[in-house]
Amino acid sequence: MMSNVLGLIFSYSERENLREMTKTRTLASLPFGGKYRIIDFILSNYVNSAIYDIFILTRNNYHSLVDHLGSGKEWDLTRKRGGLRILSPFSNPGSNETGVYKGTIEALSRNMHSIRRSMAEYIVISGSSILCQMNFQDILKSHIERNADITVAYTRAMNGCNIIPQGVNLLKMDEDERIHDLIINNDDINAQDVTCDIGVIVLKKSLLESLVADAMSYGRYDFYRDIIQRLSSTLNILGYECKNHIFEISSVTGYMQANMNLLNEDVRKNAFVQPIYTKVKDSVPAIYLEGCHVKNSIISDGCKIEGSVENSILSRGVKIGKGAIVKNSIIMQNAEIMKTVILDHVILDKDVMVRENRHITGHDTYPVVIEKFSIV
Amino acid sequence: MMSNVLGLIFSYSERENLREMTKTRTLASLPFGGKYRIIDFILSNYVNSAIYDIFILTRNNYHSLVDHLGSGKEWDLTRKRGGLRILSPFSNPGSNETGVYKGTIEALSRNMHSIRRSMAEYIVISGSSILCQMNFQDILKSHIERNADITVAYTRAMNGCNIIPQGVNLLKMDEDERIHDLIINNDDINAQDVTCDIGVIVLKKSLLESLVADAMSYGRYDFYRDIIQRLSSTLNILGYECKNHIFEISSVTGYMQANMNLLNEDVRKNAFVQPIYTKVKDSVPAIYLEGCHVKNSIISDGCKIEGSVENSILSRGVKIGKGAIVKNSIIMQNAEIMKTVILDHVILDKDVMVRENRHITGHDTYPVVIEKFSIV
Amino acid sequence: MIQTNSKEMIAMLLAGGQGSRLGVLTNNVAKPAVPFGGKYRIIDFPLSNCVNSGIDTIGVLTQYQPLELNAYIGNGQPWDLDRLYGGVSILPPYVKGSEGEWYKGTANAIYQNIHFIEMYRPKYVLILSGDHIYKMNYDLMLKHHKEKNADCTIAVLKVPIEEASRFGVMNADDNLKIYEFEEKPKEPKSNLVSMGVYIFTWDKLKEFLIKDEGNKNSDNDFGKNIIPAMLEEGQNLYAYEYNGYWKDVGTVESLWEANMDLLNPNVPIELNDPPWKIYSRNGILPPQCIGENAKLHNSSISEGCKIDGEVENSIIFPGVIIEKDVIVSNSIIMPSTIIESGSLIEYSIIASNVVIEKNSQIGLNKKPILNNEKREITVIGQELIITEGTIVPAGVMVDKSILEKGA
Amino acid sequence: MIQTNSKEMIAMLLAGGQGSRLGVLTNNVAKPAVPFGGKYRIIDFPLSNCVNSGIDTIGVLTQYQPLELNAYIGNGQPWDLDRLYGGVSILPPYVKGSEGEWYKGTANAIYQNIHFIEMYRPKYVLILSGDHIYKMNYDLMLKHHKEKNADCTIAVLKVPIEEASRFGVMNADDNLKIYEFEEKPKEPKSNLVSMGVYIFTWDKLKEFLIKDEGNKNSDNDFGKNIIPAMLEEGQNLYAYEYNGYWKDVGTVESLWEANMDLLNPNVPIELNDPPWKIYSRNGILPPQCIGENAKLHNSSISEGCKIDGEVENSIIFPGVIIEKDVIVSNSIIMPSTIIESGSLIEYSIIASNVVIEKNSQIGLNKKPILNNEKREITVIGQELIITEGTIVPAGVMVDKSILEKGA
Repeated sequence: MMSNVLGLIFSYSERENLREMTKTRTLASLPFGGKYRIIDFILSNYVNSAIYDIFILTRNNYHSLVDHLGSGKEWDLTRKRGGLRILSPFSNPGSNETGVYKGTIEALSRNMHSIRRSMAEYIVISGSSILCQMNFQDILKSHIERNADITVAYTRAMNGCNIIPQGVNLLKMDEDERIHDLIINNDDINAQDVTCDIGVIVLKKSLLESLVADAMSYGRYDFYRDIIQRLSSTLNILGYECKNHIFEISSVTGYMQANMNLLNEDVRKNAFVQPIYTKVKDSVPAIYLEGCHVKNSIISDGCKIEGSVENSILSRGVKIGKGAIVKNSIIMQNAEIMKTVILDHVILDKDVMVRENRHITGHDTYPVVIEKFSIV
Repeated sequence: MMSNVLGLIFSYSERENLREMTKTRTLASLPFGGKYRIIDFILSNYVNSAIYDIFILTRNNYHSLVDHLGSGKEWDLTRKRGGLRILSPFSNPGSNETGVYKGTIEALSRNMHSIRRSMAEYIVISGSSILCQMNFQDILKSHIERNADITVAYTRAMNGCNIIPQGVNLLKMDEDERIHDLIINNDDINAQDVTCDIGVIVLKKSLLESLVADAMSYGRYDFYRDIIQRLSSTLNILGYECKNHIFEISSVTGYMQANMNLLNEDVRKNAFVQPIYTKVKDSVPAIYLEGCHVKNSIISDGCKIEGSVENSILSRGVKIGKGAIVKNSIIMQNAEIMKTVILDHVILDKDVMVRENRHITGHDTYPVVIEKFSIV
Repeated sequence: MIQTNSKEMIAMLLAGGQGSRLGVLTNNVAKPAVPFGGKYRIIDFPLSNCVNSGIDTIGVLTQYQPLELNAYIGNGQPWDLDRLYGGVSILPPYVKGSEGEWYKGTANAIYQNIHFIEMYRPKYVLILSGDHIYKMNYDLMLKHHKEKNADCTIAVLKVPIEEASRFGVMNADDNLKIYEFEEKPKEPKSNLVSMGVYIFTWDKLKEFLIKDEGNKNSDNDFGKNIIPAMLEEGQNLYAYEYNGYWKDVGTVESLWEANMDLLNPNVPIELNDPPWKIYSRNGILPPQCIGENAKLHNSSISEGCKIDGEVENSIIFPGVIIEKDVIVSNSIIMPSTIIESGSLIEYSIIASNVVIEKNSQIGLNKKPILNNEKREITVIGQELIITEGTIVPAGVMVDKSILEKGA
Repeated sequence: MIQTNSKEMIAMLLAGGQGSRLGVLTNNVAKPAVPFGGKYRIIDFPLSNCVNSGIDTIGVLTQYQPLELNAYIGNGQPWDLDRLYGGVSILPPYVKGSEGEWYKGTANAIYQNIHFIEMYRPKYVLILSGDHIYKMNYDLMLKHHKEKNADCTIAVLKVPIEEASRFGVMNADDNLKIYEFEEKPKEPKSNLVSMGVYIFTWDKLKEFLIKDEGNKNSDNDFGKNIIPAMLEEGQNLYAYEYNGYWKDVGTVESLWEANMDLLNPNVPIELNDPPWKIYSRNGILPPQCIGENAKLHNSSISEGCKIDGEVENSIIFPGVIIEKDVIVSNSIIMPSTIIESGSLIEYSIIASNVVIEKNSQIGLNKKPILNNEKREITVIGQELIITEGTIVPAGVMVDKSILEKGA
């Protein structure tokens, strides 16, 4: 019952390409699934696994994350002991560059002072580019029972992704799930029989401390290449399969696909099998006015719909005017779509306004992204 | 009853010289008066004046401030509406320098996006180098009643400071308290009949927005020189006298003096006439062991005293060994002073350990400062 | 031990009543906890009015079935009332000497909590009840109270004179000073009726509460005893006129009407009002999902719903499932209820956690409907199961599960 | 409506008792709210034990004089119990049908809150009382409960056999399985006594609570009814031995002793224990001030105190003022009390907000003191004023202000 686990979340990814969507925000604060942000899914995994002591490592553009998380109340993480803490990239006062780490290892090293003060025995690390419902107590139990030095969660099928995006780590394991090598995926591939890392790592805090100190002293900065791959023969590094649905979000098409997958009832059930916490906005319920046509869509509180919406995901407070048609699109918070607009395969960022009669059409393989605060 | 005031606190001062004490912390998080930090006195002024919507502007080294304030719960500032928010110096993503503002005006300008979102009508600005119990509703009332554009709080006597330190603004006022000029004090002076600015400014948010935008467009960065002094003939800038005791903390001697003044009962009563909130540490009560001698001192929770303490201020969790003598000193949190140590006119920062038999002596005019984590 | 500043005004919210006119809807919950408006509970309105008016200290007096209400209020966080000093406090009756005493009337409930009120040394006390839907700035009312130098200010509403006899009527002079109060008079002399919102100068109220407690014949009620006693003794009582939307939701019909008012753009109750938000405790639910077969007309739908049928002029609360080939019209479906395929629902209030099995018909009117005739409202109580193919006629109130067809 | 995970174990803390053996100290407050140990209240110990053991859902059952206790617990923030789901809940009696029912006994209090417990779907329920001082990891006890596959586990303490007859004695086999329970037996068969800390498997407890409630002759008490009934029906009851410091502070003498134990380095109760902090609600007070004339020996002094006199072997609570030429020895001075110059205080407990005026003498013993004889404790009740020069002899309990000299 007592928790002796510290959660570490990387709020950014080193390999993402989300165009305008991450221009002024860190990956973890990107809206996802209607009313959520990516961080909500990650944090809820920890809270639902009874891990209440969590650090979030940031690199840059993390203001939107601070805004969204506030004091952490909505995730029940405003605590005297433990709770949520955002580690800003200032930690090393000696450095003259701020906010730019040479790699994950340097990020960990610069924040080691805070990590060391935690009384936790184990650490569960998550990234922000792959989402998946996971019970961290299960992976921890497996880690302890199998006497692993490091446990790395993986997925076999990347369910939900048509292709495996560039930059994903492919793990080579023997039949006992012991990892003996790691390949960084160089092409967007369609392969079937690979095991992909999903960014969740479990290890003892003491081991993390010594591995990071060691790597830093040799000028090695990449956790996967310089620790997992390099030490796979000396340490007992094991894989742990996650069988739940995977949402991979490192490109615009991946982001679009991941959102659209939520329209599938089975995927949705799997994603929401445990509560997903998010910031409470006290919006009013959605209002459907006379003449609206809404089909196969996810709609959030505070929306007001007079037009047609199909195969789309609407965040909070979106207005769709009379005669407007929104198809296969993702509409973020407070966007306003006026009369007789037509949108197809479009991602509208927050607070965008689309004036009457505008038609915007993207394609499955290249959705159009409209930047935050734009007026079209 | 309804608050329409936003508080802005500068957590740093441009003219402080506190040696090692502000090497790894911002001025506002410097320990003061035993168990407090400077920010506690400032924030309590706001909370006691029913102003619950507060931004803290930071420049660098503000991790200790984030640690101390946490979610703001202890100041009752964890709120859905308003509450406490620390503005990290990242606000302007276009800039390549971070954390260095050219002056107060640039600091305000870079954070104007956040300030503008507040629904407040008035702004009360505080600095961190001068502390004083003040009811901000009174100064606000006077501001409105006297139809001021800007109200600047001042003190006549700098009670508690023997001299007026360099860099303090001396205000020139006519008999109606209208400010017509401002001199920046160039020497440490002993003058009697001056009126000194104490860093508290009241004005309308809309006025602040336009003044800052205007000054920035001309490349002017200093609020006092470039707004108050330059515009004193066009705007109605009024003084407001604060008659409470002043603690001026911009040099080591000033800091020492300000702490020692708290040993005076009248000063103490004045300083604590309203509750001063601070972080709760759940320390045990202070324990006085057989053989201790304690005289004229302020002692915080969690101290364990076997030696002698005189005219000193002890923060939480300080241990004083048998036969040790501590005089005229400030001992910060968790310092450990072993047997038969002698300290006189010394400031021990947090977590310092002084081993047996060491003698350290400073002087009134030059107290010795021992850096955080040192072992002597 | 904790040094603190006094509060200018605190609020006391009377939430103890049983609300028997709401029938099966209040079998297991106190009236203030009844769901309203698509995602709210009735108590969200007075609580939100308080915080929006700058009142941060509220005592909620509970007595009847308080468990769900207590759990709903919790630490007050959804209303920003989780304060270190002040915030929201639940005030049940308790044992003082050797035995306990339940609340006898509204005034007695306040009397028993004098000690609580005095902790905050307020100058004024706002008395509210938990069964009205309205948005009101109590701070403006307080200003009026101070300007008039009143001992008690009573918020009043202008109603058509023919309806005034259903209310407590205030007879006031041109200066709004009240000279007479009549409870439900047959021949009302004025169309100013009490909204059940009072501001008292605390010293004065305390004096009258103590006096009233000494009177063995008193019902210890504000309307029946305290206000008349104050008038009799020549205290300064003033009316404060409120012009916005206000509705007592103490009956099934008025609860239904007030919900429907939210869908009517001509009724002046707008909940989407950023500076005057109505706060509520939100369930942790995903956004709503609208299926392939859904048809939606002039309706309000909340989080966690899955809608695949037709919904018209209806208010659908969080977590409701409406399967395909269902038609719901002019109805209120409370949280987590399931309406299975083929069912038809009209002019009904379906309470929370109900299951309406396939092909049922609820509230359908077989009689011809005359012009202007009000349709009778059908009510299904909490957690009931209505078996497949059941027909519940218009105007019925169901308080037991119907597990056999035709039963 | 809120989806959540179930809790493995929740705690129910019985805080309703009047604590009459503490005399004037519990005239206005429930026993768990009595100050203890320089800055705590008794209830801080079970609450802190819970949070330190990883239990984040606690129901506090109150009935007698709960106002101060309720205000002290507040939203639970000082103990990190202000959770969105779980945390600390105050559970007073309430009205269910048409009338309310007070708690009849410890078991009945839990019975009346079955609905509360079931909200969290716990597997185990921990029952605690609010009048013991100890630090205990309930998580280890739960582990023992699970290992033994017990229906009920009772924490026990080894005491000298001659003292066992003051307690409930557990007779257990080598495997710690309890086969007999005797309440205060004249001839104890074992030196294992109950600490009043129980873990029950919830399904089993619920069954016995319902059964017990049906028994008209039952006192509805855990020790008297539930435990014997479970033994009789052959349930698995196990003892769990606890080896640390434990003290029942139900009497004035034991309360004084337990406080003094904190000053004795040979007694194993260390409060300065970072991984097992005792949390408490802190007043907003400045640090203590020690004046020119103070002499301090082996004492514990808290925030907000101003000490200018001599203090020896004493526990001084927050906000106490001790003027010069005062001697306080072997005493407990509770919050915000003032001891004016020239007064002498020995072997006393002075409750909070008392004023001892100049040159008074409290608790001085005029008789010669024999070896090993226990000194009688003098008690001054809350908020009293003891006028200048008053002499209160040893062993007296004062419950009214002494406003005239020699009175």
